[in-house]
Amino acid sequence: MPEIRNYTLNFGPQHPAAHGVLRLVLEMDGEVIERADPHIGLLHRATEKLAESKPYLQSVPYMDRLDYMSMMCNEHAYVRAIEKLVGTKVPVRAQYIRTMFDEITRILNHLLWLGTHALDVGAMTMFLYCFREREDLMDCYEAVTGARLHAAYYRPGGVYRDLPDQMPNHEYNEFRSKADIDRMNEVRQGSLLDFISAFTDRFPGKVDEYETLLTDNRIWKQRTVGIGVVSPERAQQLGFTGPMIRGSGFAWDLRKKQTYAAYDQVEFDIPVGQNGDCYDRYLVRIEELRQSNRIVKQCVEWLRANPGPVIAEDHKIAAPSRADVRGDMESLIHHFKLFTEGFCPPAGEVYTAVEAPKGEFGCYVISDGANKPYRLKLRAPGFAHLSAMNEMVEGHMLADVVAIIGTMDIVFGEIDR
Amino acid sequence: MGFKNAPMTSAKPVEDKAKLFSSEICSEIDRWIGKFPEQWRQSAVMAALQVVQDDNGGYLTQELMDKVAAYLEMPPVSVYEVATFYSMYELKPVGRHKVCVCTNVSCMINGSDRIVEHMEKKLGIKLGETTGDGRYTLKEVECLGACGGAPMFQIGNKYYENLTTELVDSILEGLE
Amino acid sequence: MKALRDYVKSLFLLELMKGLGLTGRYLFKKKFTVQYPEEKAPISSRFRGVHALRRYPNGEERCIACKLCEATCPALAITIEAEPRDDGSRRTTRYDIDLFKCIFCGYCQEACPVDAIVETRIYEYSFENRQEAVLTKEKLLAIGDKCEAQLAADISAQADYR
Amino acid sequence: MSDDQMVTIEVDGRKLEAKAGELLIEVTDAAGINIPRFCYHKKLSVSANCRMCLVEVSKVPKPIPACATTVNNGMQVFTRSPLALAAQKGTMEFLLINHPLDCPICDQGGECELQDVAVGYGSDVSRFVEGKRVIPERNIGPLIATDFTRCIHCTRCVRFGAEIAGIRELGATGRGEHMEIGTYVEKSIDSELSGNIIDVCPVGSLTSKPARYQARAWELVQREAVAPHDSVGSNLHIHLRRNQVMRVHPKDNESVNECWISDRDRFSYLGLYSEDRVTRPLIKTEGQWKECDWQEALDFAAQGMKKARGGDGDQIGALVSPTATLEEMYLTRKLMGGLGSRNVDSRLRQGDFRGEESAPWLGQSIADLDNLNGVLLIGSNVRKEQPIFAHRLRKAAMEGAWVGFVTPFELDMNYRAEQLVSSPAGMISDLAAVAKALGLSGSLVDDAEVSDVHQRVAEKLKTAEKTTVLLGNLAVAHMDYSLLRHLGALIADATDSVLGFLPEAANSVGARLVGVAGGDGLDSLAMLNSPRKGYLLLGVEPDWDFWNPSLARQSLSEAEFVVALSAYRSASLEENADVILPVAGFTESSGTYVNAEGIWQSFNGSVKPMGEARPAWKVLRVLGNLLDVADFEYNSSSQVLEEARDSSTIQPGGNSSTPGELNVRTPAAGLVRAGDVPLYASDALVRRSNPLQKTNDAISAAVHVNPQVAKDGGFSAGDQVMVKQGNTGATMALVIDEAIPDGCARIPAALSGTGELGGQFGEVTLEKA
Repeated sequence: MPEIRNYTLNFGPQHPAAHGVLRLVLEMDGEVIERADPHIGLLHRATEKLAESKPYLQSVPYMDRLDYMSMMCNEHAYVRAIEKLVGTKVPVRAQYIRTMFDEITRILNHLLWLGTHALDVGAMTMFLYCFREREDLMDCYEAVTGARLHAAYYRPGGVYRDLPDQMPNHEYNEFRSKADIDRMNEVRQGSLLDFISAFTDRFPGKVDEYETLLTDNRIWKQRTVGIGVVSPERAQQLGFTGPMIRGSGFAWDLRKKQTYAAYDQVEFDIPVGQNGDCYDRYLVRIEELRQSNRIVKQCVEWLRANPGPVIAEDHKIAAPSRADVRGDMESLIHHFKLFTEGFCPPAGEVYTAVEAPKGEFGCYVISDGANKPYRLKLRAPGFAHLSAMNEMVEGHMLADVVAIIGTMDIVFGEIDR
Repeated sequence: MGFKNAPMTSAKPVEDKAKLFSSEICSEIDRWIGKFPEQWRQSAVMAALQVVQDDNGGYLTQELMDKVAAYLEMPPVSVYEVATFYSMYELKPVGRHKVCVCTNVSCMINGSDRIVEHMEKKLGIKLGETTGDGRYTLKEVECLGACGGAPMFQIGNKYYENLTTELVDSILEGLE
Repeated sequence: MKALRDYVKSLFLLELMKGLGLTGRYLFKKKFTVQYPEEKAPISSRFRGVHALRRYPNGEERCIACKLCEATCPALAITIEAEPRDDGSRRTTRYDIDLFKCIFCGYCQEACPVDAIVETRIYEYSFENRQEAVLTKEKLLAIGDKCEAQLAADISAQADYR
Repeated sequence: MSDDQMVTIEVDGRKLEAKAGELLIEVTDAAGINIPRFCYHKKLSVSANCRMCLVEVSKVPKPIPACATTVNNGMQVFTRSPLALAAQKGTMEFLLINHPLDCPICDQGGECELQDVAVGYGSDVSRFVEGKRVIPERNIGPLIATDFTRCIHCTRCVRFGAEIAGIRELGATGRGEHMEIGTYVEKSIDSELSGNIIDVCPVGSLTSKPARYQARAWELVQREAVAPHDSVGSNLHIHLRRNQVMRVHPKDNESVNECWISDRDRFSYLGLYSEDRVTRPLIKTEGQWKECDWQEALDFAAQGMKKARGGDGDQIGALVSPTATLEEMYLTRKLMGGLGSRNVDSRLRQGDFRGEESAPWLGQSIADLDNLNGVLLIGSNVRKEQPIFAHRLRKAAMEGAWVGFVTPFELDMNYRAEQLVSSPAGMISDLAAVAKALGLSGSLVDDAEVSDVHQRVAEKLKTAEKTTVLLGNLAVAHMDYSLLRHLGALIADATDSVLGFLPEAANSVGARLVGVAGGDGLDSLAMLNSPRKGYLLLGVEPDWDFWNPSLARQSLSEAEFVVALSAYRSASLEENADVILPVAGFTESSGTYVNAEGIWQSFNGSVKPMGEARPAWKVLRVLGNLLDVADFEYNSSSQVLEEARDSSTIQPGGNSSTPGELNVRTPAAGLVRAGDVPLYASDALVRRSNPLQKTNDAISAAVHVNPQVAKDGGFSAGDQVMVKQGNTGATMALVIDEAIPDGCARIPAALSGTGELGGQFGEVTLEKA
């Protein structure tokens, strides 16, 4: 008798379905997974340690690079931690801007998740459609911050600057007719808010299209229904948050449970699943797209009607305006000190969390009264989710591993940090 | 409280002090020095500057201030500090009549601006300037303690109070 | 009844047909892609691309070597050395930006009190060797000279927001 | 109320114990409670003119300045109450009204007290829209850059000048908004301590000129070091950026340098980056210098030493700079010992080696100098030799101490002191006369003529409570040093004074402790007078570092082989050495200095040595290995230090000395040279610091004589004269100076042009050139 042994398979870190640099060591019995051992750390950049050596403000851009699919949400958790430490009041308009961009970020994230997840499972078209909508939203990002991904837009005390009154237009060129370009520029004639408003109007139709392609699709259902089932109890025990726990039927959402920014001022619903499988989590995320769109719409309305400051007036924390820096001594000194030494929050420790698209993104900061954090600890939702990998894939086929990685929506920027 | 080591004296005093000034001036300064304790010779600096300024036609030069410093055994810069601080010391030649107009609060409320404007027009000079013929110098000073008679000015050692433009005209014409 | 309807739907691949119909309709719609590199997507005046050092209209460089950008750079990408110029003014003798380190956060232009260091709209750049990734003062000034009109327009467009 | 009565006060709810009469700000500072301030400085008098330290005190209706308020029992103080905060905020607003928007171009930016306090206590936005005052730039010398537009009139610099430096040159002229800090007349601030006003200035009005615009505070890394020049051993903070020293600041050490350092310690670092630094080993073959690698140079040096030594170790000798570290000195001695030679000396500027002495040291602690009641300094221009000691003595004088000098030329003083000025021979008779006035007798004393002055000096020393007799560099260089020392000891003995020495260099005392000075071999003069076949020079420049430079060059050039360990190349070194091994300079090497008080102060290297230079102890270590000297396996300088400490048998204790023969060598008639070493010519590093060389203290070679001598010789000021000293001679300008006594010509040493002359003291004749 030949000896029967399990086959050990290395999955990733270069595999396209590994979503970054996940290395899974799979122990297989034929095509059935017996054990999955995720190896992490290939994208470790010591963000937490790095933050200990920089003034508070200078770590904001590094937050973008954690979960690089939901940039502003990470920043939000971090600046909220600082604001809580210092006790800064954030202007209402800034709160609405943050709410709006958190939700735009959620749509961006879910669109990317949807496109790649569908691609992993075999649906090519979704990827293209999702990126089409992402492009519009990234234009919003760029118009307001100057960067399509790494925004560095939120600041302790508010946001860097107000929303622009103009959107950049496509330029005329010889490769496309004038009428064509005019048509493309139609939505870009007004302010950023007009552009976003137009997007929110057409987006539900787009979501319908995605659903047409996937929701009833038998291949999609065969690949996702009953795959990676997690019971609500188990989901809580495993520390799941976000769509992962809501997919299991547990209505947990920090935006409602521990409300922040302007979430208590807008109306939205929390979708929950029933079975806790990949398909339910898909449905939850699709509904979240619609709910986020609803929040964005409300924010646009409010922001249109309520101009005002977007960053705290306290220049001990927030940089003064450029015009002031050139004309007044106090402002110049504060500008100088903020950009060199930064500010010193009182000693203490805080934990703040936001409902990032992937779940609870938390920031734990200890201050010893210096201008740098004594310790910064980041709670990345993906880390808890990935920890459940073994449990979720056990007994599934190799092809289901891909579906489960997809449904977890893991991004290594935040897991490895 | 002043400097820890006050009186701050020069390390190497000038030996032949009598040669610095004429005997009248020396004795006048010595009279003032006599009013203070021995080690506080420099307390006479204000009086000494006044004596020397009067003798020099109403203003001080750096050379004179240095001599005062040497006479009182104090560092020259201490004398410069005193001379630049008080408005009664002049560091540039002035006219025969130094008109010191108060523009402080009480006088300003009672119309010192008008008086100043009138005199500037009449004499054709601005505050701080001297007329071409060397007769008048206009000077803006802080409160001279005659608020009861505001607006006022001082010419020489005399106060002129409750000024009006007509009164100013007659006072100025009354001076040679 | 429902079971019958589901069976029919399933038998005739109805949901797949619907999907095919959806994608098929896109065949006849106007395309929404742009033909890069001939055509480029619009860029806002806040765009944070490669850096440039600006000059005053009289040709004098703006940078006064205050080193705020160097201090505030989270990635430590900027290296400045300074000394008094012959006329006694404070000037840099070296101003290097290492683009390998730079994270394009825009803090340098935010910190600059004289709008000397700015980020341009240039996002297409490549190097043939590693040394080229360090932008020296000369290169930065050259970029600034080339883009000055655009930079001045962008900065004035953003003046109300900062 | 007695001074040591304790009172209890309450500050922000905290109970604090304090001495009655103490200032409130002193009490809060000690307790770590921060009160903002600009004009208050712990070492300066209180002026209370910035009004930043306003605090609320119970039962006082208005906020009052903490720096001018003495504590009372039961006083309740609120430093952060609404009233106090409003007062501080208001003060800050006024201070910033006339402050220019200079932060980006101001060197103080980042370490500016005004910025810090504005952020901590001021408003964050200005209400002032009117124009600001501007003051034109003023030049006050090559060391300090000024920008008085930034001044907030705290007057710390004015008070520093008056109280610490003893030069009342800065003042506050004008009134109100027109008040300006300045000298009123255009002139430079000449003080050996002037650099400290950079530190006391809370804003960017006074900044370092050599370091102008070069580095921001946040770029700098701070390391500790010990000053390498005079025997004070001032504690320093070295501020570096990217392996380069950017500036030097004092490190507080109350028992050594308080919070001050001399300009020499502060600005000498610039000499590190001089163009004539040696960065690669150099060997001379057939009269040509060429660069080579370490191996070749070390082999060459070892071979040469071996050959010069021949069979007799006594044929070689080592001359060591007194600024070398203890480790270097110890290894040099051990290396020479291994080669069978006891000829090691660092007393390169001593003019007389008769008699014996223990390790000469200060004889008391540095802080003791503050509390003296009477001081007699013999041959010491202490202000230009050990500026921090001069400051300590001035403090004592300000408290009423009597200070007297026996000096070959009148010294420029910043307080009133008694000066016995006479020619070099006259110095001996002056001292003898004082001794006689004290009732002593002896071979020198008996012939002395006692005048009123001598009586007065004797009287002062005898009656004052705590007195000391100190011998300085000029005494050491005197050709009758042993007599001066003998007489000084007699006087000290008779008046119950402490006999002390003001040693010349950073490690003069250390050299004694490891046997490099005062050992049983030949002394430096003997080594040169009876030339050796081989020499090892450590940090020495033949033209400038010897008592008799022409003799030194003569002997060195005749030697078979000369190894020089040096950080710099200079013409005279290149002429006389056969191999130059580049060694680390100040801040580049670890080491230990023993200061005048006998404190061992070790420090680490802060920056890498320039080029291929290596710390001298490492070079000596390898040289020792190549020459097969036993027990020469050191891996760190601390190993060397330990061994040196263990083997050192001498400890600075009571200064004792035995006189040698008591015959006077100094010619009584004719013109005798008194050669002092100017402040900024003392060692190789200082000589290369450009900014220091541009100050008024950096004099050029000249003959200073009094008007009578000039008249007799038919010279007028500025004439070029030929100075003849023995068989040497040099031409230099003549300066007429009332401060020089008859029979004396002051010709400073260690300057370019004086290397051709003989000993620092000795008979000279002047001729028209």
